[in-house]
Amino acid sequence: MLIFELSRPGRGSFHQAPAPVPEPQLPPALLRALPPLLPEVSELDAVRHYTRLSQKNFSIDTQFYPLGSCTMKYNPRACNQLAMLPGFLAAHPAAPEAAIQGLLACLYDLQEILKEVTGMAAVSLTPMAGAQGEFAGVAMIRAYHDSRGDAERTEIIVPDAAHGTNPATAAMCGYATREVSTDREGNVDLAALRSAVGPKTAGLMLTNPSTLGVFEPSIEAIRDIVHGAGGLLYYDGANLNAILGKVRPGDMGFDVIHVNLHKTFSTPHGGGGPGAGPVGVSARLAEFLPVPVVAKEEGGYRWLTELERPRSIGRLSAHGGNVGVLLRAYVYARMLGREGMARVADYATLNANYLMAELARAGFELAFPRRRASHEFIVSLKNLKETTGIGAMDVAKRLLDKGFHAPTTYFPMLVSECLLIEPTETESKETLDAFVAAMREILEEAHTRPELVKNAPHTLPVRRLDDVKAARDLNLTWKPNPG
Amino acid sequence: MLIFELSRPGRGSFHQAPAPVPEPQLPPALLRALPPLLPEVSELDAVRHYTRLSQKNFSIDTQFYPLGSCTMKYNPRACNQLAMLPGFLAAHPAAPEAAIQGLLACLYDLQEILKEVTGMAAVSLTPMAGAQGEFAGVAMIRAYHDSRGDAERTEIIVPDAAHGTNPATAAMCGYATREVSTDREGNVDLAALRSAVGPKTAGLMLTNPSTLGVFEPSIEAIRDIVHGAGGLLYYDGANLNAILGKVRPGDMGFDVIHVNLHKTFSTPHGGGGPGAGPVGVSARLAEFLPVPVVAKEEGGYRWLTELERPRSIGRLSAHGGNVGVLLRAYVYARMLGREGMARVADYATLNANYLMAELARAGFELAFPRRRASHEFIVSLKNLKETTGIGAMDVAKRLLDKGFHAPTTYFPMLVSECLLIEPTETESKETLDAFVAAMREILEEAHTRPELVKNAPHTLPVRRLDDVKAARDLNLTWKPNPG
Amino acid sequence: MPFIPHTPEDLRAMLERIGIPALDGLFDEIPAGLRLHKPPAVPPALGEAEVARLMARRAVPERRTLNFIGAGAYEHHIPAAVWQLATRGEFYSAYTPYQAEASQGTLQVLYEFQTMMASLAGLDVSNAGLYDGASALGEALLMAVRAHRGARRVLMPATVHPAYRRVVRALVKHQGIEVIEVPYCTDCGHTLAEALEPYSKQEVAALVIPQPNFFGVLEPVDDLVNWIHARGGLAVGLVNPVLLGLLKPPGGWGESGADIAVGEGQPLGIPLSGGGPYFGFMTCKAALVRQMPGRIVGATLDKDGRPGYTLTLQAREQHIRRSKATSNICTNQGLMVTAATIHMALLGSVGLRRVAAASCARTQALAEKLTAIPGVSRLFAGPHAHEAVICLPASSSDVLRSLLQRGILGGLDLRVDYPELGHALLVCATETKLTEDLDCYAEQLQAALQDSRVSPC
Amino acid sequence: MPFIPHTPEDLRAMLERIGIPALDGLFDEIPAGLRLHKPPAVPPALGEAEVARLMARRAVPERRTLNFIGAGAYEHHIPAAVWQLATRGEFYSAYTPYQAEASQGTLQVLYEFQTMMASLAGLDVSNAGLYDGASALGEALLMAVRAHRGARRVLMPATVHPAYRRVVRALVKHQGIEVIEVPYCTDCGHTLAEALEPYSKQEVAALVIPQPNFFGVLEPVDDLVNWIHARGGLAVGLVNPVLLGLLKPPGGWGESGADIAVGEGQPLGIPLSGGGPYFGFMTCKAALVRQMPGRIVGATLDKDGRPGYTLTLQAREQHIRRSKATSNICTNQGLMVTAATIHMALLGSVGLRRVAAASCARTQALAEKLTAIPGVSRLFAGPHAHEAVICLPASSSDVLRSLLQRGILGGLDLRVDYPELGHALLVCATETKLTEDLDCYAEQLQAALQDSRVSPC
Ligand SMILES: Cc1ncc(COP(=O)(O)O)c(C=O)c1O
Ligand SMILES: Cc1ncc(COP(=O)(O)O)c(C=O)c1O
Repeated sequence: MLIFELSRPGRGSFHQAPAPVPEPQLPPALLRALPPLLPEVSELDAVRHYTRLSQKNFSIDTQFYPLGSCTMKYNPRACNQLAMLPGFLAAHPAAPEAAIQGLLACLYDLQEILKEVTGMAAVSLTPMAGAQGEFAGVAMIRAYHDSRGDAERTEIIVPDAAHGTNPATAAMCGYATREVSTDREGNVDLAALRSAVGPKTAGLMLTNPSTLGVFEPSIEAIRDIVHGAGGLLYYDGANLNAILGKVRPGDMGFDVIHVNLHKTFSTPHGGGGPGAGPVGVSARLAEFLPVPVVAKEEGGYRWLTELERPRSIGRLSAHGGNVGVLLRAYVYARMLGREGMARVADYATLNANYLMAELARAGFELAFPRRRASHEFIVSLKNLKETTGIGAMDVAKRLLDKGFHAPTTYFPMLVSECLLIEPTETESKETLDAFVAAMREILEEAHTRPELVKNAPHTLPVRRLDDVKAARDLNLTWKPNPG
Repeated sequence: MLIFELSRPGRGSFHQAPAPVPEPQLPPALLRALPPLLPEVSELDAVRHYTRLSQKNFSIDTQFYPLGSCTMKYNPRACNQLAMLPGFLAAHPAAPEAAIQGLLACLYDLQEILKEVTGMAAVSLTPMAGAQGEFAGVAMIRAYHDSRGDAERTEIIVPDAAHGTNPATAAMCGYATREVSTDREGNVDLAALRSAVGPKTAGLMLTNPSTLGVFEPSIEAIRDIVHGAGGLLYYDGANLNAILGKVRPGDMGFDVIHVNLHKTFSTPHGGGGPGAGPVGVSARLAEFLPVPVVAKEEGGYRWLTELERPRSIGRLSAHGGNVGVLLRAYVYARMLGREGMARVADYATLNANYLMAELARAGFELAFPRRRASHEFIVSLKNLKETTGIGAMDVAKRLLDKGFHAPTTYFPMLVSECLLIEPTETESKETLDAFVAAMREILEEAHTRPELVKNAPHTLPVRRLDDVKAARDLNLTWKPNPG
Repeated sequence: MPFIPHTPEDLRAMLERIGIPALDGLFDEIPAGLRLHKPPAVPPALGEAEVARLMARRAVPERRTLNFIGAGAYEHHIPAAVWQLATRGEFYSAYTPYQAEASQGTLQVLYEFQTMMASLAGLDVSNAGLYDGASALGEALLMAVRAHRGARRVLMPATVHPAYRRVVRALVKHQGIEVIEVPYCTDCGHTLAEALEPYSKQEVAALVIPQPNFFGVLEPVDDLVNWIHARGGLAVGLVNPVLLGLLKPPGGWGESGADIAVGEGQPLGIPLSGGGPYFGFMTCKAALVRQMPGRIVGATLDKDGRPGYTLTLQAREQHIRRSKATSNICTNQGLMVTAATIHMALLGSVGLRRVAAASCARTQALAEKLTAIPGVSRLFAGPHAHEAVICLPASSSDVLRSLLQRGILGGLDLRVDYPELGHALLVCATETKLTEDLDCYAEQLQAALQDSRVSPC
Repeated sequence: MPFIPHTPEDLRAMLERIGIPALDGLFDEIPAGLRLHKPPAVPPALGEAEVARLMARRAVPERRTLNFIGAGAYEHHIPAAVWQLATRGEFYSAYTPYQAEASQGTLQVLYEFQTMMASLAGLDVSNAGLYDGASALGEALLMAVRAHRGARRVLMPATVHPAYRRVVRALVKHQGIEVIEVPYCTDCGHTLAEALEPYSKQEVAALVIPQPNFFGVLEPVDDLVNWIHARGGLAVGLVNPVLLGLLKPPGGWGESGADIAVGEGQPLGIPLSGGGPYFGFMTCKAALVRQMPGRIVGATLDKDGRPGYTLTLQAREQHIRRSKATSNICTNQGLMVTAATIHMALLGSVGLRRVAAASCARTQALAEKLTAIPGVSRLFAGPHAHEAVICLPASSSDVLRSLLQRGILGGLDLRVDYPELGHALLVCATETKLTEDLDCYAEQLQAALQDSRVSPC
């Protein structure tokens, strides 16, 4: 049932709307003739409808969610409560700085914390998600080369295992993407990299640990190759959770980094956002950071904008980015504190390696059995698919029946029938053990009752959905009287 | 799974607790030796556990809840939000009045609103639920008689249809209860009442409209009989929703009334409370009201306590009652306003009479087919039980399967196999129609597939529970290692 | 129409099915002379935005204050998760779980609550909550009298919270129960066995034992329990549930333990909220369970043998037993109990103990800082928990007023209830108060005492 | 350990299964020289209570203020239900709904959102949201250029929000797109067809049409749409979604309607929150749907033929199409879109229209009251929506500073972005401002203008 189907003309109560006023003076020709299709429902209808809908979701608050590359860890409720204090919610983005010193103090402190944990010289908080952070980062790489009159550099190198946002970002910044391959152990193929770099190389975008769930051990060699060719190094910080407090991108030699606060700093995913993707840079790129950034001066905190930062790559959002998300991340960072930061990586990695070991024992094939897992690892169901016809998608759907969200499937594309599994540090051994037990059952079912797995899920609000039909018979909005 | 079963020694993170301090100076003999059985769980464990548990409940926000006598109507979310503003939550009950003028203003205004809608001369907000309001009311009746040296009056009269709290309250106030019977049309048997009253009569407790869902048309005669015998009239305001803005207990001649704010004023039931049961009285009882009450004076608002009210029946709670509930009711009352008050009764009564008519059409037997329903009405399944073996409990459980909460069953005890049905004004015609359709289906099933109904529910987290075992093999607390 | 979904079309269709022409007809059984013909004289309706504006203005205290009042309602940290979970619609808008199968969420929470409270109190069983601490004490005494089946006399130390004593009196007085007040030792601030001696030859149903008592002083609970047990009465503990994380539980007092323990649940995650809603709790020995008032949840099995929870022993309650019920209580404080259960789950026993210890330590530190001010002294030198009584060299009400102007709620004035103590304040600092807060109080008190408007005694 | 559930026993057992002696071994593939050997120099951990105290202090504005700034972020009433529902764990802590069967809640909400937005804009389809209004405009222009397959030139009126223009420039500049700024008429405050003439012979991919524009002035949208269509470009509407309750939707502009409409979603139930998170929306004609960036939800059927919802047209997106994707956007602003959907459901079309009308009426009343003050005048006399430009007889920054001290955020200073307008303020009053608030502003402005610290021009 859609909210529109609950609607009845004349049902709205309007106690959420202001009392009618004398009509403002507006030219009739510019006014709307027909009302928009918004439902007319009672407040109870709406509350009941959306409460019931919410119950149809899986979420961290209700299920284990081992989605590789997404870092679905517990979102502390304090972060939500404190970011939603009336004093923060009421702050207008164009309010004079004098009126919002407390808010600015939080943002400034967060900048400092991110500088410290990434090892970068300067940070801007404005990008509104990882991909926008990438955009800012690559735009800064471009601004750097431009500033040196180096206009030849037209290529961004990305490993073939990279997240789709990396090449898409390169394209948005006007670069061609050049892929380098991965070797059998999941590392960047150094020979391929050496032959890829050259005077056209603007930079390399690297995720480390990579999206294959392994740490790139030749990171120093890679850095030297890229820097040697005059390129810059971009760190896709989506996987920072794996190394928080253990090793810093700045120390590895990266020039630019973005951090997904909705991953490592545990701001909620919200069913698809909002996130935040602050960028950090080495000193030579600091002047190019997107504006605004927060400065601390004698008289207090203030925004630095285009006026003070003429070489900035500019502005990525109308205001200061996803401030409410930044406040959540700040609260989280303060609760973790000095000691807590490194524990994140310790236990995220412990959980991943334990789960990897247990799934291997349960008979699952690892993509990189000789490697240490980082915070995530890959199981390949290639052989299972060949012997039983049951692939990654089937196992994923069957897991839903057993009360677990599915791992990431079919990414990275490099490993066929892959499950990218990231348990995160906030899950307990009991939960991991229960997940292993469910995976064992499914393996058993794949051999004994394959139809059960192929037709999963069976216990959710809907059975498997027809994606092909969705794309073919596009139905993107509800229409009254479809008949 | 109980929260205790999730517990592991050493799991608690303590970021909710203060840092350890040097132990306070306390005699070791007065200290605890063994820790209490509180779980040691992570915050995620707790959030996931209680979120999942909540999903096992029916509630207004998810289901239609036609519980007669309980008035399960929509609880506006604004009431919750505004009562939980930090400024209200932080108010200490013993704070100087100067520091909490805004809070006191709300309480004072609510007193005035209740005076007006009940037609009583004075109100005290302190009783913490309907039953405590009844206690206050009967205690005031007693104080009144005592104040006149009238010590003979030892009986409270209640109709046999009365709610259990009525006789229980009379007993707590040291009175014997005398029941009067109900006639075939659901009215108080006037002859029986006449013969019951006398010099022992302290008062009569009446619910009007009664718990049988009908308005007592001889209310004026009843008043005269009771007053004539020197007794006072108590109005059980649990059903005030039916007459809000239509007729006032004060105008009917009642001396005392309690109002369930968690019914008529839509404060949430919260899975069993908190409620609030303010009492209103006619002028001659005003001095006996429980303390504190809020007064408005030159300098502002202030509490009147035992000191200013020496003849008060006293104090029913350590502080001023369920203040947060009172704030919710106040917000609700202000949103309804003058016009909204009477509409409550209009539409609550409309819904009840419509549902009654439709269920009669569907083949259900009404307990009082010749009467107008008030805000609720009774269906009797006596004949169904005789012909099919399916009784009120079975129909109730089967309704749960169909996504509706059951009506009140087996109360009032007067009507056998009864369903007391109260739809409230906040439910739409569509919802009522869907309920009727479900009832039709069950009637059909009772004849064609009686086992389905007898064994209901089938779709809930548990099947029908064994109440007898619960009472016989008492298990009131979880114990580690029950083996 | 706020909260009423009926369209004009619905109204017409429904009236037609009922068979009356207009809404008015629905009320034709009400005597015409009684019907109102104009709307009640209450303020006109406000939209949500308007009422939000009004309430936001009223919620703001005149100024931000540091609160050092305890006296039965305590400012503790409440984890954000507690109320975000408790106000979920499925908890918030559910009814009492009479339909057990549709209420397993609330029922399991209550069963967990009972387990936690029984264990905290060191007793066998717990009910699912009562209105508040004061009325719970009243119910406990009624219960003790029922259980005793003889005496209708109970002993109530004067060290019990004065408001609780008033509530008890209001609740029990109609049942011919005599509440005898037992004086305390004005040196040590607690009840002495000697004070009980006058009643040692009388039939006494129960002795109330507050731990800590209203002054924050620890009572000699072992002696008191033994005293009443020796005389055939019941020992009724009145305890602070947070402090039970640290203090000996009532079930362990004396040779055979208190029989009933009750208290105010507010410190377990309930906001101060101007005095309510809070909740009372009650725990007791197994033998007394059928005398207990209030709801009780039991574990049982469903038709398929799966575990589940249901309200049980309902034959004690008013809806079944009517005038013979153990109490008239019906709706109680379910949502508060839900919040408290989540609160205890988040703190655990170590966390609860830390809150208790930190609160006691803070108040002890506060007392030291305040009594370092010339003229300020402590009454009752013995061990105390997280409240303390200090004595001022000036009018306590003047000092409190001056402190309020300085942004400090300086404690509870004991003048009305304990005039014998002179200019005494009951002060409290919980774990929420930092050292800087204590220093701030001390500084401001010193300043207040120099304030010309404060009259020295 | 905050948020880490491992007991020492767990740690031991897990290390054993992994086959390493200590946690350190997990990091043995990281080059030793890079490993950190001490914790990062960030502040030590705070408990929840401590951080709550810190944030409560920082959240308090220096004083309560009445806000008359709009300029792209608007203070509207938000029903309490909106955020109580949106922050339910099942919405708040869910991931992007890639596993459709386990995400029907979020997916249906998004489908409802798309329906509402498409209808509000009078266009065929909507995506499920973008970052914010400014970046949505940037994406719309990239989309228009892709769709045009020829021109890489777009026209941008100077009446578009200055920050939006900056964002657009930052987003499109690397793709060789030329953004030409079109001057406005300084008398009427909007774009004139004459101003477009210089480009009428050039290939233009798109014209941006803000309605209302940054000054609150209504643009001649019909003429502008017709102009660009006549030249083979796309019309990109930039609209305020609340005002669409009242104003002609982009799909109805001119002879054939705007092709794309985007805007800032914040006015639909999103708190001001210092500037974010908000969300952008994008609607367009059906023919353009495959050029749209961002997520799109489609209705489909499950195996049993039951209706359900799923992300669709994913081949546009970066995770499939990589460098050929319509945008790099991945995570966007899902929860904000959920809140906005609930907000619109609670208001309905009548409610939304009332908010729009009241906001316009309030601002018109405000402009009248302010311009009644000697020396204060209105710029741009034509019809305006809920913003207006007023001109002051004194330094606008001095006046704003003086107003702030009087508890009033008096509007946005236009000096930096529109120096040609003199001492101009952009002021806004939404439906949240009562007549008394407008009077208060007028009084305080009068006082501020007399303030000695305010320098007259
Ligand atoms: C490795 C990697 N890079 C980049 C991103 C993009 O981040 P966002 O979704 O916040 O734009 C993601 C997350 O989806 C990711 O996993
Ligand atoms: C008719 C009637 N009287 C009294 C009560 C008692 O009210 P409460 O449950 O608030 O104590 C109720 C409600 O349960 C009731 O329905």
